[in-house]
Amino acid sequence: MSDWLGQAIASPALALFFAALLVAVTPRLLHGLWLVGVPAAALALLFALPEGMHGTVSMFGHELSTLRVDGLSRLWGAIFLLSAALTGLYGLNVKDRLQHVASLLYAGSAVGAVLAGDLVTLFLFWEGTAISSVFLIWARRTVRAHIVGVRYLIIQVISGLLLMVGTIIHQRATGSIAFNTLGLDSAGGWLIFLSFGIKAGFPLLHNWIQDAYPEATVYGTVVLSIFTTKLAIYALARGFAGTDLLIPIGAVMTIFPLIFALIENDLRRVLAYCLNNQLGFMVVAIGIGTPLALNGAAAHAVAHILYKGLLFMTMGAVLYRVGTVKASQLGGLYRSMPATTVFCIVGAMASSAVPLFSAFVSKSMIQGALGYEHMAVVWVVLLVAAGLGAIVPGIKVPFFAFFHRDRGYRVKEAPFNMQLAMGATALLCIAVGVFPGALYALLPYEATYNAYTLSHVINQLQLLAFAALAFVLLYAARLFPANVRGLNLDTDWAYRRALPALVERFRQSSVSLRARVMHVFSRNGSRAADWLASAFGLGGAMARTWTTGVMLLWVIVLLALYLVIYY
Amino acid sequence: MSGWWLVALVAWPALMAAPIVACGRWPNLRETLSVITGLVLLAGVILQIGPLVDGGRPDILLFSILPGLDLHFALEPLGLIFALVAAGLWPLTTIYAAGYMRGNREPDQTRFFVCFALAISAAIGMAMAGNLVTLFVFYEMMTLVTYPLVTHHGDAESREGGRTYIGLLMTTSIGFFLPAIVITWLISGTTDFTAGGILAGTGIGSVGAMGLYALFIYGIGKAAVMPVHRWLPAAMVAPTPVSALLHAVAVVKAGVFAVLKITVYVFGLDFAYQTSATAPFLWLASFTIIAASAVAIYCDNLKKRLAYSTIGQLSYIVLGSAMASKLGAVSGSLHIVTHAFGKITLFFCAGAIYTACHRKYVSELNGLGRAMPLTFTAFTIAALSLIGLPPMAGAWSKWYLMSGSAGVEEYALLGVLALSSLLNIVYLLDIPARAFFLPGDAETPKGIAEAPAACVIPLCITAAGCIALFFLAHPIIDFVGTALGGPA
Amino acid sequence: MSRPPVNTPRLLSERAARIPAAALLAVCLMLVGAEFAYEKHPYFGFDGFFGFYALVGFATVIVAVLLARLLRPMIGRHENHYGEADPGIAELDSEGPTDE
Amino acid sequence: MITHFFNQMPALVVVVPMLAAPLVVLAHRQWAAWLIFVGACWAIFGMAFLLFVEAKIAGQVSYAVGGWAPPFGIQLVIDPFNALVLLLVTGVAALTSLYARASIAAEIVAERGYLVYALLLLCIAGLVGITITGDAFNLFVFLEISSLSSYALIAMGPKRRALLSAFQYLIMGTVGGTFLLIGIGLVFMMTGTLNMADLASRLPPVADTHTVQAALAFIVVGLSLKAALFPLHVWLPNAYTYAPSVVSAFISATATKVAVYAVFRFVFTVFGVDYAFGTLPLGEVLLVLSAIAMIAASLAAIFQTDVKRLLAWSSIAQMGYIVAGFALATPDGISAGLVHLLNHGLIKGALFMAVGALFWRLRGSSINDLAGMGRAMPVTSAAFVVGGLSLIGVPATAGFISKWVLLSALFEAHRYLLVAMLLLASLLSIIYVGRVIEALYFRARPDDVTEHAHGEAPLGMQLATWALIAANIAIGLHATPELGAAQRAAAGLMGGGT
Repeated sequence: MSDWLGQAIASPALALFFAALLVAVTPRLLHGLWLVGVPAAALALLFALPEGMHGTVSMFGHELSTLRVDGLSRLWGAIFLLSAALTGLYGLNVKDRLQHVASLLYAGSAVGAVLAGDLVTLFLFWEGTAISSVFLIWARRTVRAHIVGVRYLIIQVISGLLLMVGTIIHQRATGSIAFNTLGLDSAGGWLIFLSFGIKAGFPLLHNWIQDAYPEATVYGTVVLSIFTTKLAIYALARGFAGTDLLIPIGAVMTIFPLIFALIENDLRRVLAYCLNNQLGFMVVAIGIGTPLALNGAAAHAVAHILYKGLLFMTMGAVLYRVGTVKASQLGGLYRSMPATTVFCIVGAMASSAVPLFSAFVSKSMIQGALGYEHMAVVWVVLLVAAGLGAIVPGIKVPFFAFFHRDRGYRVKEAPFNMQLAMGATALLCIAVGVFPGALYALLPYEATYNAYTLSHVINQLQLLAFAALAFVLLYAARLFPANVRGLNLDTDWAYRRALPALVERFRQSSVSLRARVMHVFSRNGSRAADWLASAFGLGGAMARTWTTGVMLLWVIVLLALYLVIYY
Repeated sequence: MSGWWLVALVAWPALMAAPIVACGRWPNLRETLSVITGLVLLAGVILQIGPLVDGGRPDILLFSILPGLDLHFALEPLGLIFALVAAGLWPLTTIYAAGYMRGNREPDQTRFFVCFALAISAAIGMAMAGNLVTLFVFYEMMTLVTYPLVTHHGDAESREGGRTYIGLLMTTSIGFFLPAIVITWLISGTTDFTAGGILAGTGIGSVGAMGLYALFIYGIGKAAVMPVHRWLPAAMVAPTPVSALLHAVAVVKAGVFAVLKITVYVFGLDFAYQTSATAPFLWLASFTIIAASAVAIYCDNLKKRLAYSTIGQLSYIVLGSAMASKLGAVSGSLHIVTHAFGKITLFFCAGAIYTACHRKYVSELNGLGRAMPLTFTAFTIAALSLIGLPPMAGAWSKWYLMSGSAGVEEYALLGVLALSSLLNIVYLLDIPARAFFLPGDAETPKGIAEAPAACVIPLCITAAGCIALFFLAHPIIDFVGTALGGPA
Repeated sequence: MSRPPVNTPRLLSERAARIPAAALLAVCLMLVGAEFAYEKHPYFGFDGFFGFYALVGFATVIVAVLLARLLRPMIGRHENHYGEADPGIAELDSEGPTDE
Repeated sequence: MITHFFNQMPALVVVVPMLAAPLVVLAHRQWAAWLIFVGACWAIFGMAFLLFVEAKIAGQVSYAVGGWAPPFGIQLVIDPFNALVLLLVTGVAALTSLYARASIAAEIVAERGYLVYALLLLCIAGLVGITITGDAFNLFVFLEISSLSSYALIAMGPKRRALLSAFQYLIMGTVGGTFLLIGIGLVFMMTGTLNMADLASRLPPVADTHTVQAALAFIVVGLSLKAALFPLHVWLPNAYTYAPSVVSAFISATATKVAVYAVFRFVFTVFGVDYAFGTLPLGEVLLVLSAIAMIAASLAAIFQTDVKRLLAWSSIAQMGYIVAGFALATPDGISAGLVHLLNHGLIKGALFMAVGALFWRLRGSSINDLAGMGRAMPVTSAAFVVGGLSLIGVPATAGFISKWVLLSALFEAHRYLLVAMLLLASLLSIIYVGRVIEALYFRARPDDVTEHAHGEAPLGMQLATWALIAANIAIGLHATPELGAAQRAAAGLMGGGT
């Protein structure tokens, strides 16, 4: 029994890849089994695996450990597999086989990366997530999605290349490819850090998230929101736990995306900004590096995957039924989509860390860890971010989508499988909030924490209620930013506008330089050709049939030359 | 005795050219004969693997052209790998060519298959060349026998392309390659490929070695290091199976194989590294990699885009050679294999698309993915392999090239290779993405379907090869690495 | 999907909306009142001041929203600013309804 | 009997063609004339081969004409150097004899056909004589025999311009002959002997005199004219272009080569290396002229519209290669020059024969006439392609061997500028050969001529052409014997002895 469990073949990732193959070749009727059943089975497999390094494969003189099971990887693997099952359920009604294949490959790659015991294996799966996920964007089948997809893939591959280069340099420096604490002591470490940072949405490197996620398909966005960024968080937790630099980086991440989210019109993009802000909490926690903080990061990742997935699911349902998720076009949907409305509110409350909902039990661990380490400034920053998080997405998303002004859409409720998936996810959001003990039991490190102290509950409620109050006042005073069609510039301007312009400029100048050089060449070349033709051509001086006299002249000249030289 | 095997392998396809001519009137027979010739050749080459892995080095001096200059065949691992690639992909190309040539009703098919056979004979001859002169003989033979293939259509356009093709290749080979060989012979007294090189200890200085290496690289125009790359896009006037043969298997690989072989067995890695004879080509190859990719992005003609992609990819191998390290040489030889599989798949796809719907511009491919799923899936796989993404074979060659760059402490090369990957995404992966996900244009005629099976099956096989090699790259690395001394 | 006239009144101006608003106000007052009723566990000290969390929540939102209002004219652009909109997709071209 | 025959062979090589000529005139009938021609040519070829072997074994074969011992009588000498040239001349002659019948039948009025055979035989006799004679004055006599017969042969060309070309050639040839005679006269005046070996031993004491220096100048210029060394080449393009095909083929392969042989026979054997190249800067002058010849003549060839003329210009360039090799005056250089002398004979012979075959079919040799002939005459066209490749110097052909040994010699002598020139000239040759090949294969036949311009040339023409092509390839693959012979010859020349 346990013989094969230690082999690379027993990887849950492979199970998902196999499911992808099955989806590709079997009739639609069976897809539910593969999309939901296989991730669930893989989850069981993950827990059947004993802790330790498994699946050792010897390749190119490296010992690759394709299957490392410990607390951290098991938790991440578990939540990835769980959400793979949930999204599989959510996407059951999608007819496009390709999206299912891509999402299973994507989930499999993410699980594989989480279970990777060494940097080479990590790199392979890391690139796997990039390649498979881009199809979820392209599957939107619009010109814009095509462009966005290419852009997204390039950024993902940059991250992969940085990881590859970093690994190579790291290996040369240390002789090891083990994926453990890496640190920033070497160039290799820095490159890997940057690689993780891109996928984790570090400030200035973040914009691919907001660029790509809202352009994917209904189903694709939900899947995308789960894996890539949380994989990066896992990698940071594994490789850079306790790196001080992460604390300021994370702190910035918690605030600035929310400002953008406030004035963003596309609600899925609003969610993408908020996703970025939540990553900030986890990054800060990893930067602190204490067992409590790391547990907090892990717990928050779990909670975050669930509620953010739920929110994206509801917005997906809206997009599916209404055809748009632009706040400026929406309103009053609670009449036609009541269940979705409820699920969205649950998601929003979970996201805002309302007590009894999931984020409350996880986010407060991070806040608590900061407090214990006496990091006052960052603590305040995170508190501010938590307050603001109650508005976006907490209020902004459900309010403008489902209430606000009725735009008169009378659409059907979301399809049944979507409702089922949303319901299950919502239930989980609440369950985690109500019974945090189950989650805490799974956390990788030894640290006890209790979220439900009286003062904590009251303080949190104060924060949220007064934030909501401020919103109501601002809204009534018509000071809350109106939902206007348009887009907001972000760092993507650098590579969507500045870089192409620069490249075009360079191209123009090199084209004209080339033309000028060619002109000089062709002019002088044709002059030379003319000269050659006149000298050697048929009537040319050299090739013409000389008269006998001229020939004799040459004979004389040559003879004279010889004689002169000899004398 | 085993040396005669090499002669037999080189001669076999050339000898079979005669029966192929004789069967010109019966196309089925002619093509069956071609494929059988290819399979027999492949079997013969495969039989060499065992002895070589056991450390055997078959060797035969056939006769001397001039005193000290022999027609000398010898097989070593680099050559075996090139021979395997050429012999392995040739039967597939033949099958594909049969489908393509018939599908497009091309004229002069017999001449085509004969030249094909001669070209592969030249490729095997190069692979098994035991000295520079033998290499040169077959190098020139390949240029000449592929010329009728390039100019197959015989119109003004192909005449112009053929002129550039043969003009540039002959100019460089006679103007630079030949003098380089003569110089090598004069200073070292031999042109035999020798482990550890033959130039060390001849008293040639650093500058001299650098100059000689430059003569070699620019003399081997088939390696297409800028600015002697122009022949490659010019040769795109050829029918697509020719492009596949030229740009994936025989011609271009012969060029970079020669570069690799000269670096390893004429200069010797240690000597090249100590004199930094190869160092300038780290940067010249890098320039070629980036510049070719940049040009490719702006090419709307699919085959031209692939041609520029080839130019860039070839310089990967030149780069590997120029590292003058074992890792560099190993990665270069691995890339010969992986690029061959990737690029031949892409050309097969381009030809299949042309056969199915006569489109040759990238901008015309929108929406074709639904009609030709196999072709475009294969295209995707090959494109990913060339970009260097797992789980495709190209990932390993890129990995090893990067390791090699780090090994010689040229970290800027890592950036070059990385940038090249990104540019590859833009100009290669963009194509299947369009085909699969963008709506087709209004005038897309209904009823477009996959090309004939003879076209589609080979490209599926080579695409599968791109994936299989990801898992099988390991033996190649070990094999070449061991041959160069010690573990890779 | 059907779309009646778009000029339906804003939700908050309806009577129904006043009830939750009032409830929220009541909750807020209760929570301030609770300040006297429980034992605080401040990490630093300043977080133990009266109404600290309420103040932070309220002020944060006000300041952030005002900041965002300032930011919008600077970075707001037309929807097809980058020229990547799909040709022939009417949804982006038509002037849809907006607030205000 | 057999020994007697062997002993007389050096004389027979000259005598057989010379006697066959009047026989041909007597026979008069075309086929009989041809049969005699073939017999004579193959006979001397066979003898030349035997002599070559004999010279290789013995080092040198000497024959005193009429039993008069040298230095008083005329001596025929076959050493490793001229044995090779002899082999070339007689070999090409033998193949020409196969080629001649159809070609002459097509190009020459039937009644005058026998004259061509007779003149060719005289020309052969003259060339053979130049090659093997050991007597300076005798060399002049044979030169005149070969020259006079070639003037007549060229004049028999099918076009009217042939007469003018022959006349111009006659004037130039006569001037050259006169110069040679003056030179020989001067030497005789100083030494009192005409035997080359004797001259070599008697010249050194009087070498510093202006008379001897002038003699060298006259002899070199006179023979250079015959060898068409730049800038004394101008008679050559017209002569080759307007001569009958068989004459072009034979003369291009042999006449200039023999003249070059004669130049260096005098320079090395009579005057000696040290004198000509050490005391006097003959080497530098020749190197400069040969370099100019390579480039200028190749450029001129590129612009030609007539294939025969194009090949003629190419010959002038190739003479530059040969002279460059000899003028290095190193063992490597001389053997390289000699190798190319032989190889170029084979290459040009093959190419002119191929063009002659095309001419046989087309009655024209302009590039435009050749359009599309690749399909109409595939075998002949293929021969031209292979010959062209050999001219370019593609490996596995004789041209490659030439290029290799020349490059080696030039590198060894540190003549890097000449290396560059040689390579440049090779590249130019790609262009002019390429132009013809493109015309053959990539241009359509003009519509009006398709009906009669199909079908291969007669077997004899093809056989001769392909025999030369085969020789090209054989040498290209295995040139060791040829180079060995050339090296022996070079060693002999450098040693100064005959």
